[in-house]
Amino acid sequence: MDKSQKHKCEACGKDIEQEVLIKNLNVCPYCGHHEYIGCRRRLDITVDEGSFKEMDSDMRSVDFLKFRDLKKYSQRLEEAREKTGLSEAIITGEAGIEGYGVAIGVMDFGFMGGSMGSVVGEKIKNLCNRSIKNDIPLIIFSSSGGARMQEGIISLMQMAKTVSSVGRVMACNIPYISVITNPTTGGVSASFSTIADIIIAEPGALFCFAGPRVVRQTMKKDIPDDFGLAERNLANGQVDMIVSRSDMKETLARLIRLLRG
Amino acid sequence: MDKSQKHKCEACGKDIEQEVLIKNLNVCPYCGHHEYIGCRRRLDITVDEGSFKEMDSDMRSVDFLKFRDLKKYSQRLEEAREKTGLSEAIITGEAGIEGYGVAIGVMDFGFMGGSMGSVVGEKIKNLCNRSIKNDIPLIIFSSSGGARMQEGIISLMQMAKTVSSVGRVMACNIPYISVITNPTTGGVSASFSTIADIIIAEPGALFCFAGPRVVRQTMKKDIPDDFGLAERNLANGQVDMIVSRSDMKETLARLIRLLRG
Amino acid sequence: MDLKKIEKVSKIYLKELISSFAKIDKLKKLRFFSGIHFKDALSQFNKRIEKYSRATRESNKVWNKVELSRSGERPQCRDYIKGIFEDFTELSGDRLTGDDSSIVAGLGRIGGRTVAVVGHNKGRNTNERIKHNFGMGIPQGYRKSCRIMKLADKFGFPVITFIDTPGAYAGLEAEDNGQSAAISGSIRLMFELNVPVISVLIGEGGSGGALALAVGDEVAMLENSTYSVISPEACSAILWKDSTGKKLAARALRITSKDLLKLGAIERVIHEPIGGAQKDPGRMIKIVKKYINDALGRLGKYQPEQLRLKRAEKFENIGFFTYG
Amino acid sequence: MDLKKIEKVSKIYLKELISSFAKIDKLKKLRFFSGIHFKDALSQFNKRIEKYSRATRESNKVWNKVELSRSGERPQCRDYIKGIFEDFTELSGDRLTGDDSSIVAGLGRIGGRTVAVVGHNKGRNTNERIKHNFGMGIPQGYRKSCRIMKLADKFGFPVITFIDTPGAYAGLEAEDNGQSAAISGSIRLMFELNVPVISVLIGEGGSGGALALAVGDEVAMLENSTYSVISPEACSAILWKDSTGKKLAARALRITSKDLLKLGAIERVIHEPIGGAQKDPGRMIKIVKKYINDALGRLGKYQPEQLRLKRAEKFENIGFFTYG
Ligand SMILES: [Zn+2]
Ligand SMILES: [Zn+2]
Repeated sequence: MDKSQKHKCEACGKDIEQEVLIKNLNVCPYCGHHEYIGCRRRLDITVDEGSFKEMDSDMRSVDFLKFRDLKKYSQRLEEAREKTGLSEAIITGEAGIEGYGVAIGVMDFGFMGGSMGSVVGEKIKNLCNRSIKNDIPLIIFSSSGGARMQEGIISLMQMAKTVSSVGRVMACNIPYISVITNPTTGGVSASFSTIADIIIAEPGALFCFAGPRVVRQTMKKDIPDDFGLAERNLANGQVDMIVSRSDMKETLARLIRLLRG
Repeated sequence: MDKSQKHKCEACGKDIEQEVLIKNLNVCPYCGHHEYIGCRRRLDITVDEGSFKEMDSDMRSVDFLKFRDLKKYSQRLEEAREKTGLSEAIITGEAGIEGYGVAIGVMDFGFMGGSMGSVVGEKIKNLCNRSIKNDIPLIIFSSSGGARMQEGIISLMQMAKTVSSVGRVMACNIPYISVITNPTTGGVSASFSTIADIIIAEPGALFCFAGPRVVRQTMKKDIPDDFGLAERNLANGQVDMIVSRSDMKETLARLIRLLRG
Repeated sequence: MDLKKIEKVSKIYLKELISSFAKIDKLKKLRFFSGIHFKDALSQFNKRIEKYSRATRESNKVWNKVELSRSGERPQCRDYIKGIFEDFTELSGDRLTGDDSSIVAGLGRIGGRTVAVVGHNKGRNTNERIKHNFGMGIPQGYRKSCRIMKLADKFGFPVITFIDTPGAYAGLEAEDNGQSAAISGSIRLMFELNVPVISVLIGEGGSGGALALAVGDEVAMLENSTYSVISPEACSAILWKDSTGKKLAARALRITSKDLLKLGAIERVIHEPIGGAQKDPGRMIKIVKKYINDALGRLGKYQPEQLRLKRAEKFENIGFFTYG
Repeated sequence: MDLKKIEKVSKIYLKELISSFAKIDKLKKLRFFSGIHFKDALSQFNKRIEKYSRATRESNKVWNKVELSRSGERPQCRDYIKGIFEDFTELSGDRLTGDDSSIVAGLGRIGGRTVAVVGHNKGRNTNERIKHNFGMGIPQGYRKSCRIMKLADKFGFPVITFIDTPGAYAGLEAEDNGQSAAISGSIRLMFELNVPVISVLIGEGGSGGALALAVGDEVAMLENSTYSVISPEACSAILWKDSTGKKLAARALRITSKDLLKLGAIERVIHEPIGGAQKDPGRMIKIVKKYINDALGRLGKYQPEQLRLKRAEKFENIGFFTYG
């Protein structure tokens, strides 16, 4: 990557030097727009250096329905793996945040729109079990278009599965913090991401069940510009706080300190 | 009372023969308007004949603050007793409803606007204790303008007191049914009457925290005609059902049968 | 080439066929093209037609089920309630901000015991459908359902749910009132219930709005009901970039009762009278009543703790994946 | 007659005095009227003036407290939070339909332990006051408070509440969203908490909106705070049929910290710096901090079950009545 390369902000359109953008955690220095970052980058800026120990890194989706739309599911998976260098739409593991041990999961919208299929569900379940086993807080960064259609009803069931799993963590009085990043919708917004002790959203993140296009279609009229945005969700009582990327790590550490009594 | 005497319906203005009105449980046969009825009458039409055994019939309010506005509290109490023949704004006891034993309380708006002071609070507490002791469902018909100002802060505390008492009944998994009759507002609507397993309202009953006059004043604009009415509360999710006076007994019996498993 | 078969192929496949046919045509014109290769290509092409026409045939069959599952003629939630439970008493409101008429909730009796009943009701004629918002739940509905389920839990009443919804309502107000949290909250609550939970899909089981009421110890589907992560129409619009793929999507998603039973996503298929529930609603209702009675018997032998544990285990074990 | 004294008598009493003076005047004119009787009447009349002027004097004093308790100069909830708790982190929203900025809620640390903090915040200048809706809570606020208290209960954090409100907001939307149930729900929840609950009235304690946050194991009032079942203004309008009775109402209602302590409605009066909290906010906050720390110590020795039982007993024992 050429560090002097210019990058156009998606929100304000201003040119940002690549170096500045990266230093600024991919947040536009002019308008504060929080850009997409992949899950590896997210981990880098969130957990203590070198502390992340990945779980289930070799878990793979299978095309058990032989689902084929314009492409085969297996082909879409292959392409997503190649494009992102990830094995699935979530990466999970143990890590430290300012020294506190946590069970952390980070979704990646870049992998098939962060869609939740069997692997995302199972990885979250295993992460929850780890959280319970080691009595460490659970943190999940969500970023997803919803359930993975290519796994049919089984992807819908991951909603129930993940809710049950994080529910078990919460029943043990282990803190669970859900972080909403852009976008979090559908089957993910309507499952594990919305039943946490604390729900944090990144500024400007889209966070809704039905997306703006669908809602516009249903309503047959215009919807507000801030539809589904984190800020509107704050006013609507759906999130505890909006925390900018630069404050996220400190905030998580403080919340863990508080919730651990 | 002259049975052939005419009575003008407060709602539709039509003349109703006294005899018809009484047969119709003081519900206007033309428009269905549910008129005020006193607590003795309410008991008569609600519980099995002769089954009511009153509790705390000799409990009396005392003017412990020496409260005097344009009249002395003690004088207001005296007048209310004379006017209604009641000792206080609630009558409590045990009774049968279609054979089911219940602990029942009925408020009377005629007694100082059904206001809740120490006696109302204490009677409800004792009623709750009876409900728990005898393991019989609790039913309270509310009708009140709120807390009794003449007992100052102590009347506010009756809100906490009654909530605690009915809360204990509910914690024993004994059914508690609250019946809202016209009007139920202020300290009564914001305490024991709204935390029941089932909340029933009579048609047209005013049921709100702040009354329409106060709300109009605060808002400095007109408010809907159906402000605070039972029907609006049904749409707003605050009551389980609206039950006309003629169906009340049967409904209570059915609910007890259902809630008793 | 069997043109008759081509006629039976779905439009979307046709595009592909035409493009590969164009390729064969080109091949024919190539100088170095040998007859044998051409024959191979043509046979492959014919196989493709065969495959596509089979897929189309199957898609049409599945689509019939979709239409049947959505049919207004089928018995609806209120019909089952009326036919199955005595003393049914509807309870309204979430005690928070509203009541949702697309979801019915209340208490009733079956086999001499009280149960809580919650279900989507679509409504039959236009007026009814509008009144019930076509069975599309809003947060107030899921929260009402939660309230009644909590009541049931407190008093130890089993919970029966009937699912029949195109999905949760996709409206601005619904979103502003926390549609996501309402659905996840309902799912979560159902895992916490200490009483038997029986869920019956009676018509259309649409996405999260259906799942919100379907976290049962036993989840049963009527033979001709469907249950899907997304409506075939929406799935087609996204994946096939074209609404004409809806029938293919319906097939690909595996949304029939038979498919779901095979996949282990449900416990049971309830057979319908010949031709479907709408042919003999009375009998259909009796069959469902018997199923519920039987299921209550089966689940009655478990302790609350066991029920919760088995329910969690069941759903947490759903998923297909591999390692490496 | 002491006219100077009459001047000091509240308007409402004056009406009565004038009418009885008119009577005396009549008596004077009566033929059979003896001087002795007249002197009796006059002395009674003078006694009445004495009584009324004392009542007026007291009313004025109480009214000063009312005004002081409402003064924007006094430290407010956010000031106490800032001065008392480390790591305070505000949490928003009821996770249902909204957030109420008139009620602040969050987690913080005091004495090395985490507590949940909930309180009304009125705001100081006009902008702030409008933003905080003058400290008048709406259902979303009480429900947010409940959510945070449940969180505290789950994790075993004591709950600290600061009360400073004219009362719950009397608006159409608030009523439509279930103001009554929100308040009763908050009261009920506070009885169910398994953790120590400390409530501090820091300014105005208005009616049900105040009580909703004031179901504490210890309820303390700052010396110059008030706590009342109804605002003196509203009470006057209802009982005196006249707004000029507000000072008399303030006295009659017994709303000062001293009165409430005597009546057994609160546990403790926290003394303020001379002249009131506003004279030395920093010291006031320190005093409250010490009180909270001490109270946490006192309550820390009870088991959850004991706390609940004692809390219920305390409130259920409040009331004055007799038999026969
Ligand atoms: Zn920008
Ligand atoms: Zn009439």
